[in-house]
This record gives sequence, structure tokens and C-alpha cells, in this order.
Amino acid sequence: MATTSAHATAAAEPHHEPSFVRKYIFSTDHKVIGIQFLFMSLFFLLIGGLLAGVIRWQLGWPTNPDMPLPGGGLLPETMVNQGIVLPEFYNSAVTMHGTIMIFFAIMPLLVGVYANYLIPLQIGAPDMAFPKLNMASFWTAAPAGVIMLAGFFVAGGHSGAGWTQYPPLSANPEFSGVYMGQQLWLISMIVLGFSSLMGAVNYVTTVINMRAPGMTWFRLPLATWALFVTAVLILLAVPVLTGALILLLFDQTIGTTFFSPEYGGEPLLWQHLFWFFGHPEVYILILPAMGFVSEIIAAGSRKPIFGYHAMVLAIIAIAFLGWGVWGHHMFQSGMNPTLGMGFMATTMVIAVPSAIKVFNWLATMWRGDLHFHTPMLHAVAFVGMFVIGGLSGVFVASTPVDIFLHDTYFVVAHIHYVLFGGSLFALYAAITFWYPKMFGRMMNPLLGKLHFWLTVLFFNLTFFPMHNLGIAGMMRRIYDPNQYEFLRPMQELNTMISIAALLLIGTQLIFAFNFFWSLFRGEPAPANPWRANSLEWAAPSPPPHGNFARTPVVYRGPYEYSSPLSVEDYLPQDDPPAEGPEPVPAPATSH
Amino acid sequence: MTMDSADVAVESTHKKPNYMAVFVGLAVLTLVEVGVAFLGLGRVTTILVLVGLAVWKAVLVALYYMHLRFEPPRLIIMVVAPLPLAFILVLAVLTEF
Amino acid sequence: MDHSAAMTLEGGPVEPGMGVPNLKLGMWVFLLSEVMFFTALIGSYIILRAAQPEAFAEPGVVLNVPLTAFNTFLLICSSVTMVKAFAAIEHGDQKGLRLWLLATVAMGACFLGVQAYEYVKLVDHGFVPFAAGYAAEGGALYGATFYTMTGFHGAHVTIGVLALIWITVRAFMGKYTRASHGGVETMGLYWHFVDLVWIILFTIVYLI
Amino acid sequence: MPWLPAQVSTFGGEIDSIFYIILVITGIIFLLVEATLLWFAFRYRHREGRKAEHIHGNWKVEVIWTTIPFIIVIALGAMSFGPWARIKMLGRFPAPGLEIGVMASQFEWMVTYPGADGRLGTDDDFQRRNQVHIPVAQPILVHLSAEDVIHSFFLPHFRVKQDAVPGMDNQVVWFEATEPGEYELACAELCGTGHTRMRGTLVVHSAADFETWYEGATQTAN
Ligand code: HEA
Ligand code: HEA
Ligand code: CUA
Ligand SMILES: [Cu+2]
Repeated sequence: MATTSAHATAAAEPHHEPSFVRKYIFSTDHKVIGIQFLFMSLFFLLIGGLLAGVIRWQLGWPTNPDMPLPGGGLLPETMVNQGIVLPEFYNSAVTMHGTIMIFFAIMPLLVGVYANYLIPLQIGAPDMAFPKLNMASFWTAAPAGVIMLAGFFVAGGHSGAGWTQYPPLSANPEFSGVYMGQQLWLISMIVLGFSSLMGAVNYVTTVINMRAPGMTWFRLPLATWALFVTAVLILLAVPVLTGALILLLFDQTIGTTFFSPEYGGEPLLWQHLFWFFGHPEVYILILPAMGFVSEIIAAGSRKPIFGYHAMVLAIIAIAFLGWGVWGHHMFQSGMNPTLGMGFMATTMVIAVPSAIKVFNWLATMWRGDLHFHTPMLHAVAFVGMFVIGGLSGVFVASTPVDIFLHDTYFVVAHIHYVLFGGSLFALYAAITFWYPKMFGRMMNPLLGKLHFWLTVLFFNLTFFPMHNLGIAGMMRRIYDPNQYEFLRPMQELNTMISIAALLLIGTQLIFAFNFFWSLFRGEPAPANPWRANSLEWAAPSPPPHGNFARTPVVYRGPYEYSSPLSVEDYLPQDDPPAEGPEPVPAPATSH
Repeated sequence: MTMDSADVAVESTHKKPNYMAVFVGLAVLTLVEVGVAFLGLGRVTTILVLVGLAVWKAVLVALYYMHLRFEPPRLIIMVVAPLPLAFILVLAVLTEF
Repeated sequence: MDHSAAMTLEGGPVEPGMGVPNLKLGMWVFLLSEVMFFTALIGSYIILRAAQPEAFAEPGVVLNVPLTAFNTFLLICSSVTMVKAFAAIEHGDQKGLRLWLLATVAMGACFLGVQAYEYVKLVDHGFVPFAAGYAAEGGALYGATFYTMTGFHGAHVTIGVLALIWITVRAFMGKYTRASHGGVETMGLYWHFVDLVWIILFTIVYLI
Repeated sequence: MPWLPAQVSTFGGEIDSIFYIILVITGIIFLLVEATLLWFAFRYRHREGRKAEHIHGNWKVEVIWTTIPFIIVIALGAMSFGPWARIKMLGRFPAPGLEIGVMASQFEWMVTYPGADGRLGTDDDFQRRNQVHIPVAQPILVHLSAEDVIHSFFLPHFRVKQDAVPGMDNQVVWFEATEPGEYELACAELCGTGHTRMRGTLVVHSAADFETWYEGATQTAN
């Protein structure tokens, strides 16, 4: 093992103890920033989960005075009246559940946390290319979150136009009754876009320019590959959203009419711009997850990842094809149906690289030596559930079938299988996997497994039946399905789903407890608890400022598990080869 | 790790382009553009010619002022990579209207 | 730390990195995202114009083309002075660097001045971004797209001028040398990009 | 478990059969993948003395498992083209037996029927709020529009869904009922606070019934 020395600094500056503020609040250390993002996005995950609770409460017992919303009394009467969720608040709850989960929970968890934390460690760099910019990225995201939350407290309530914000509903307060909330939503998203952008510039530059000697492109761990490609997607997709948001904000505030038809604006233009960003966005939300899962399945199987090059190519193919499919969200929107055909074709094709990834994960497990620790459980469950979400995507990709399934709960089921079954399960895997590295303590494995099994159970009980609701025609974003006769027979199932969902939300408290309890009481973690190969495990847990005592030198790919060359069943990337010429170590510093 | 350390990297020793010549080219092209716009060549021709001239100017700026001509090929590839995306977006949506 | 030291590992030379300094690479990466940002704005304009041709006026009817042609010329001049400043410091010519930078700042500021004058004149003619009170030829979309595109370009110029002032101050403090002038080069990339966007905008918005 | 609502339009059957084909294909893939996953998880779980095999991959199998899904998805796409074109492409619409206008607004459907002259847009047109009446076995052409925000014209039993976009006046939908009866018209696009109650009724009459209703309606309209 290369480095476990106690005081380590590869940075050129003399080491002096920084003040508390510099160390934990305005820190430029990529690890501290990653952890800041972690706490922030877990907080938002909780908020998003609570909003899901509101949604499910209403749908389980619609407008039922005998089942007042627990805690509803704490909310103002413009949201919840005598325990009954009002339709305005329901729309805000759905909108904000989607917005918060996607932009303030999952995206920062995947990218803000792990691109920051992992990239420098996995490529053997002391920090990001632009540490100050990195700090600015977090300190832009945090105010964006505050602005977003502020929307709940202004007169008129928060935006209720769905996370997709289709104008004219979102453009004109006359139609929605929402004034300030809508504007705060837009401003917050613009600010958040800047944060993402600063992050992305940093990640791309860092991966290109700061790799340790020997860390060639095809020796990068798949997590870093995925995060790199994700950063490129963010870089190119987010500015398009920012542009569109600005136009919408002008429509809202100064009376332009880009998207409002009275003066010639085009509502569909928004949808094109939004989904041109939006579809790459959903791959932003899955690619890092796929990267983490690749790391964890390889380490958990004690086997090299099957088809490393194919995996890399698949990541690139998904990212590339992802730009040409946005219209599949607009098949029924009034978009030219011929264009729809083209989008159907590209959408179908994009299933192929995902197939490659799924089969390679399976092949990695084949003839392995599977250790089912908590991260591995989550990673394997990811594969199982991402497949369900992906396959339901194929239904809606078929234009005629989408005529019926569009904007029904079938799509809601699809979303949650890819985003919860996919991204969030991968995140639970990642959090439990890298927790020892981040905090120097192990999470409790028993609680971890309990959380895992209950989550798998309740997750599937909640979301699998939603496919049926959609197939039976239940629309999304409706406050009270019982208004429709053909939906009334489904109330029982809806109630069942709600009970499962509430149990699911409750189960997450086990995770929260485990997370905080282990911070203080967890067993101290060794440098490499999972006996994994990539460079982050060569640094101490937690790694000091500057990460490595000496710039690591990389001799091989990241997945040399059970190699015949080693006695152990793993072979770290920086372990010098037993024989052959001793490579020249890099100069620790050039000036 | 400081950013300045990178500055030390030795500049590649390429021949300096004639910046003034590029400038004159840009100025002349601008004049031609304004002329073409009011020549009354017909809508489609005018648009094609003007777009062609604008792209020509943009390429001049990128190649010489931004030194793209003298950068490593991988940087050039990286830089032109997003352009197809821009085209896909605009062209696909244009078929709509 | 410097990773540029050539290494020989397992036979072949292994040198990660683009061969371009971080700062410059970072600027290029950032400019890629700017391309997509302006794509959203300019693309919207193209699409709206194709969808509602009657909402837009012929070139020269509302907008003052000669004035803006002059402004375009100013920006082109500022690009050449910028690149001259860079060429100067590449040869260690401090005086040249300072003078050319000052010239660039001056012309950038002039560009903004002319744009402000143009806006005032246009608003006087009832060419405003919002639908209420729009009184010029074409329709409200014309004003909205015009001000959004040129406005965001103007914002980029403003940021550029402020950054240039900072660079100029540093130049007068003697912070750039023949060996180390990444700041000037990176600033130049941004400035030329802003010029490049204007070249496209001028053609599409004023001439077509 | 809730399932597809009864199907009463001429093209609904086509949509359903594509749905079932995809269901069978993805169902098989689903079972195979999940079964393999569980089998591997069980078969290769850690046991004392087990060592994983050091296998890096195999390009041959990569090609196989790239090609097969590719062929499947292309087939699914190809299968979907025809029905999509028949249902949504203007040029392929059948000659209408009845043309009506539907204007969506917050939160109602205003249905315009041609008067005695059988043409829309003339003085004798008459309107019904949230009530669509149509004859069975006749292609119906609906001119969709929206007044304020986007709504979506959703007839679950007919497998019809089309957004009504304000400012777009050329939206048309067609369908043909195979069964008389009373069905529901839903709004499928979030359109504001009242989205949930933007419900209409669609009554499919037998040919004779429709004549009677139409007579009556034109009488009261004038
Ligand atoms: C992480 C996020 C994520 C991911 C990865 C995906 C992946 C996919 N999505 Fe999904 N999607 C969303 C998030 C995501 N989606 C969201 C949030 C929405 C709703 C937005 C809204 O309106 O609010 C949405 C909506 C959505 C729609 C619009 C539905 C509608 O509104 O009518 C469509 C339509 O084509 C679609 C398709 C697909 C397809 C084809 C994939 C493919 O990439 C899936 C590929 C994967 C597989 C197919 C499984 C693995 C493969 C195999 C096991 C091999 C064998 C398979 C075959 C041969 C088929 N998605
Ligand atoms: C990643 C994204 C994500 C996640 C995780 C979820 C999670 C859940 N969602 Fe979903 N949902 C969306 C994204 C997501 N959702 C989107 C994009 C939409 C569309 C919005 C729109 O239409 O505009 C949507 C819409 C949506 C609807 C449709 C509403 C409608 O159309 O009317 C429903 C209804 O049941 C629903 C339910 C749920 C439930 C019960 C959960 C549960 O799984 C929630 C479980 C709870 C948690 C995951 C939180 C627990 C976390 C903690 C306790 C953290 C603790 C840790 C520490 C503090 C250390 N969601
Ligand atoms: Cu109208 Cu929803
Ligand atoms: Cu999509």
C-alpha cells in the first residue's frame, strides 16, 4: 500500500491550521465541499419525502375529513384547511416534490457530493483544478435552496405548474393564481444553474488535466468516467435551461410574451427548450448512479468489471444519444407527428447502451465471490429495479402506446423506478460505500440491512401498482381521482399504495438514524474497508487536506480483483508491480 | 496547487499570425455584409450569403484571435463538439413551424 | 504540483492532461456552455421568427443598421487590440501590453455606450420589450427577442470590461511577464468569444 | 388489479395490441434478467474458499447482447410507425362523418356542433358545455383549441389523447366509436387548480338516436 502516513500534504503551501470557518464553512477542500453538499441534499431529500407524504395522504384518503393530514394544523389555512389538503397546495406539493427531489436532492447528491468528493481522490489529485470556484459552487447552491424554500411562505403559495413548468400556466399569474412563488421558483433555478455550471467546469477541467501519472483514460474508475461525462452533459444542457428560464421569468415579470400566445408567443417552444435540457438531465441523474454501482458490484463480486471498455462506450453512447430524444416527452403535445416518429426511433435506440450496461453488471457477478454488504445489496437492487424502470420507458417510447399512457400514473411509475429504484438506490449504495472514507467510521451493518430490505419491500409495494393505475388510465397530477367515474374503483388500490408509501417514508428514518448515529458511534474505519482498488482507498480515512502524502503513481486499471498476479483478491491501482523496472515517481512539487 | 504554475508551461512556438490582416479581413467582411443586406438579392439568397459571411468571420476570430489553429487537436475537437447539438435543437424545432 | 513530467510506465509514455494550462482549459470549457446558452436565446429568436414572420420588421426599418455597423467595427477593433496586448506580453513588452489593454477597455466601454444610446432611441420610438405599449413596426415578439439577445450580449461585454479593467490594473502592477501571462490569454479568449457572438447576432438580428 | 379500460374505438385495438406485444417482450426480458440476477446472487454468494474468476470480458458476447436488443427495439419502433401515422397524421385522416370543435378553458370543455348546414364556423353552430354527442361508426373530426393554458383532450376508452394548446388553431383529432354508450372525457394536462374536475361526458349514440338528439339540439339552439 502506498500511503497511510499521518500528516500528508502534497500542496506546496506550508501547512498551518486553518480557522473553523475556513475549515468547515468557507473551505476550498473538495472533500469538505462534498460533505457540505451531502448534508444540504439529505435535508432536501427529507423535505421532498415529506411532500411525497402530503401527496400520498391526499390520494389515499382524498378530501376525507376523518383522515386529517397529520401535522396539517401547523400549515397555514391557505394550504391545509381543517386537515384537508387544498387543491392549490396539492399542485404546489407535486411541483415542489418533483423539483426538490430532482434538482435539490438527487442531482446534488450524485454530482455535488460525489463528483466533488471522488474525482480528485480517484484520479490521484490533491484537489480540484479551481478550488475557490468549487467553494463558490456550493455557496451558490445553498442560497438557491433557500430561495426555493422561501416560495412556500409567500402570498399566493408556491409554484403549482409541475416541475416541467409548462407555460402559459407558469407564465401568467392570471391562470395559476401564483405570483411570487412562481418567480422565486424561476430565480432559484437560475441561481442553481450557475452553481451546476461552476461545478461542471471544475470537474471537466480536473479530470482532463489533473490525473496522476499513469492514470490514462482507460484506467479511470467507471465512477469517474460517469461523473466526467455527466459534467459534460451538465455543461451543455443546463445553459439551455437557464436561457429558457430567463425568457419565462421575463414573461412573468416584465410582460414579454415568448411563450404566451396572445402576442404571438409559442408555448411549445418552452417544451422544446425544457426537454432539450430535460432529457439529458435524466441521464445526468442516472449516469453517476451507474458509475457508482459499477464500482460497488466489482468490489462486492471480487471480480473485474466485465467489459470495462464496453461500459465506457455505453456511458458515452447514452450521453451522446440522449441529445436526440427530447421529443418523446412531447408526442401528444401538438408537435409535428412526423418529428415524433424520428424521436421514437432515437428513443428506442437509446435502450441499447443501457442494455449493454445491465448485461455487463450481470456478467460481473457471474462466477464472482459475492459479498453482500449493505452497499452491494443496494447496488444489486439497483440493477433489478432500473431494469423495470427502463423497460417501462420502452412502452412510452412507442408513440401509439404513449397516446394512452402519456400523463398517466404509468409515467409516474416509470419515473420512480428509474429515479428511486435507480438513482436513489445507487445513492444509498454510494453513501454506505464511501461513508467510511468520508467520516472515518463504519455505518452500522445491521441497521443498514434492515433499512435495505424494508425499503425494497415498501418501494415495490408503492410503485409497482402505479403501473396498473396508469394502464387503467389514471391521470397524473390530479388532486382527487374520484371525480371520475372510471377511476373510482381504484381508490382501494390508491389507499394501499399510500399506506406502503408512508411506511416507505418511515423506513428512511432508519437510514437517517444510522447515518447520524454512526457519525459518532460507528466503528472506526480502516483506510480500505472494502478491499477495493481505486486510489481513494489508498488515502487514509478520512483523507487529510491534500489527499495523498505523495502523488500516487498508477500502474493498472481499477478492477484487478482476484488477479492471479496477487495473493490477495485485490490489487490496488498504485501498488508497484512486483518485478520489472521501477517507474520514476513524479516530482512531488515543481516549485 | 496554484493555477499560476500552469502559466509557466512553455508556449508552443508557432508562427504568429498576422493579426492586422485578420482585422482588415473582418472589417471588410462586415462592410460586405451590410452591403449584401440592402442589395435586394431576394430573401433566401440574402440569408444564405449573410450567414455564410458571418460564419466566415466567426471562424476567423476563433482560429486566429482565439488561437484555435495552434492548439492541440483534442482541444479543437472538444471545442467544436457542442456545435452539432446547437444545430439539432434549432433545426428540429424549425421543422415544427 | 506539475503532472507534465513525462513518465515511462509499462513501456509507453504516459502523460495525462490536455497539454493546456488549467486556467485556459477551464475558460474553453466554460465557453462551451456559453455556446449552449446563446443557442437557447438565438435559437428561440430564429424559431419565433420563422413561426411568426409578420411580428418582425425588415432590416433597417426599426433598427439603426449604420450605427450598429459602426459598433460592430468597434468590437472588432477591440478584439485586435486585445490580441495585440497578448502578442506584446508574449514578447515581454510591458508598455505594449498596457497600452493595448487600455485601448481594449476604452473600445469595450464605447461599445456599451453606443448600445445604451441605441436603446434609448429605440425606446423613444416605442420599440420596447413588453407587449403593453409596443408601438414600433412588427410585433411585441420583435422587441422581446431583440432586447433579450442584445441585452445578454451587453451583459457579457459589461462583465468583460470589468474583468479587463482588473487585468489592466494588474498589468500596470507588473504582474504579467513573458513567461507567465495566462490571465491575459484567458481574458482574451473570453473577449474574443463575446466578439464572435456579436458577429452572429449582428448578422441575424440586424441584417436578416 | 386495475387494467386497460374497455376499448370502444376503431384504432384502440391496434394500440392495445402493440401494448400487449411490448408487454410480452419486455415481460420476457424482465423475467430473464431478474431470474439471472437472483440466480447469480444465490449461486455465487460468498462461501469459504471461493475465489472469483479473473475475467475481464469478452467482445463476442458484447456484440451479441448489443445486437439482439438493437433488433428488438428497432422492430418495436417499426411496428409503431403505421398506427401512429394512421392515428395522428393529418394526411391519413379518414373523411369525417361529423366535425365538431372543442375549446378547452379553465376548467371546462366547450363543444361546438355544426348547425343544420353541417359546417363549422357558420351562424347556425350551437354549443354544449362538457357534453360531446357523436354517432357510432362515423369518423369524428375534432378541431381542438384552448383559450388560456394547455389542456389535454383525453378519452380513455377511445385511446385518444391530444394536448390543446392556446395559440395553435390547427390541432385536429379523429376517432371512430364502435359501441354506443356514455363515456368520460378527461383533462390530462395540469391546467391549474381545477384540473382535477375538468371532466366532460361523451355520449355515443346509435345512428338513429343521434339524428333525434341532433334534431332536438338544433331546434333548441335556434
Ligand atoms: C433517471 C431518470 C430516467 C431514465 C434513466 C430514463 C430512461 C428512459 N426513459 Fe424516461 N423519464 C424520466 C426519467 C428517466 N427516464 C422522467 C423523470 C420522466 C417524466 C418527466 C415528466 O413528464 O415529469 C420520463 C419520461 C419518459 C417518457 C415520456 C413519457 C410521457 O410523458 O408520455 C419517455 C418516452 O419515451 C421515456 C422513455 C425512456 C426510455 C426509453 C429510457 C431508456 O433510457 C431506458 C433504457 C433501459 C432499459 C430498456 C432497461 C435495460 C435494458 C435491458 C434489460 C435490455 C433489453 C431491453 C430491450 C430490448 C427493450 N421516459
Ligand atoms: C428522485 C426523485 C424522486 C423521489 C425519490 C421520489 C419519491 C417519492 N415520490 Fe415522487 N416524483 C418525482 C420524483 C421523485 N419522487 C417527480 C419528478 C415527480 C413528478 C412531479 C410533477 O408531476 O411535476 C413525482 C411525482 C410523484 C407522484 C405523482 C403526483 C401526481 O402526479 O399527482 C407521487 C404520487 O404518489 C409521488 C410519490 C412519491 C413517493 C411516495 C416517494 C417516496 O419514495 C418518498 C420516500 C422518502 C424519501 C426518499 C425521503 C427520505 C429521506 C430521508 C428521511 C433523508 C434522511 C437522511 C438524512 C437527513 C441523513 N411522486
Ligand atoms: Cu384542463 Cu387539466
Ligand atoms: Cu426523456
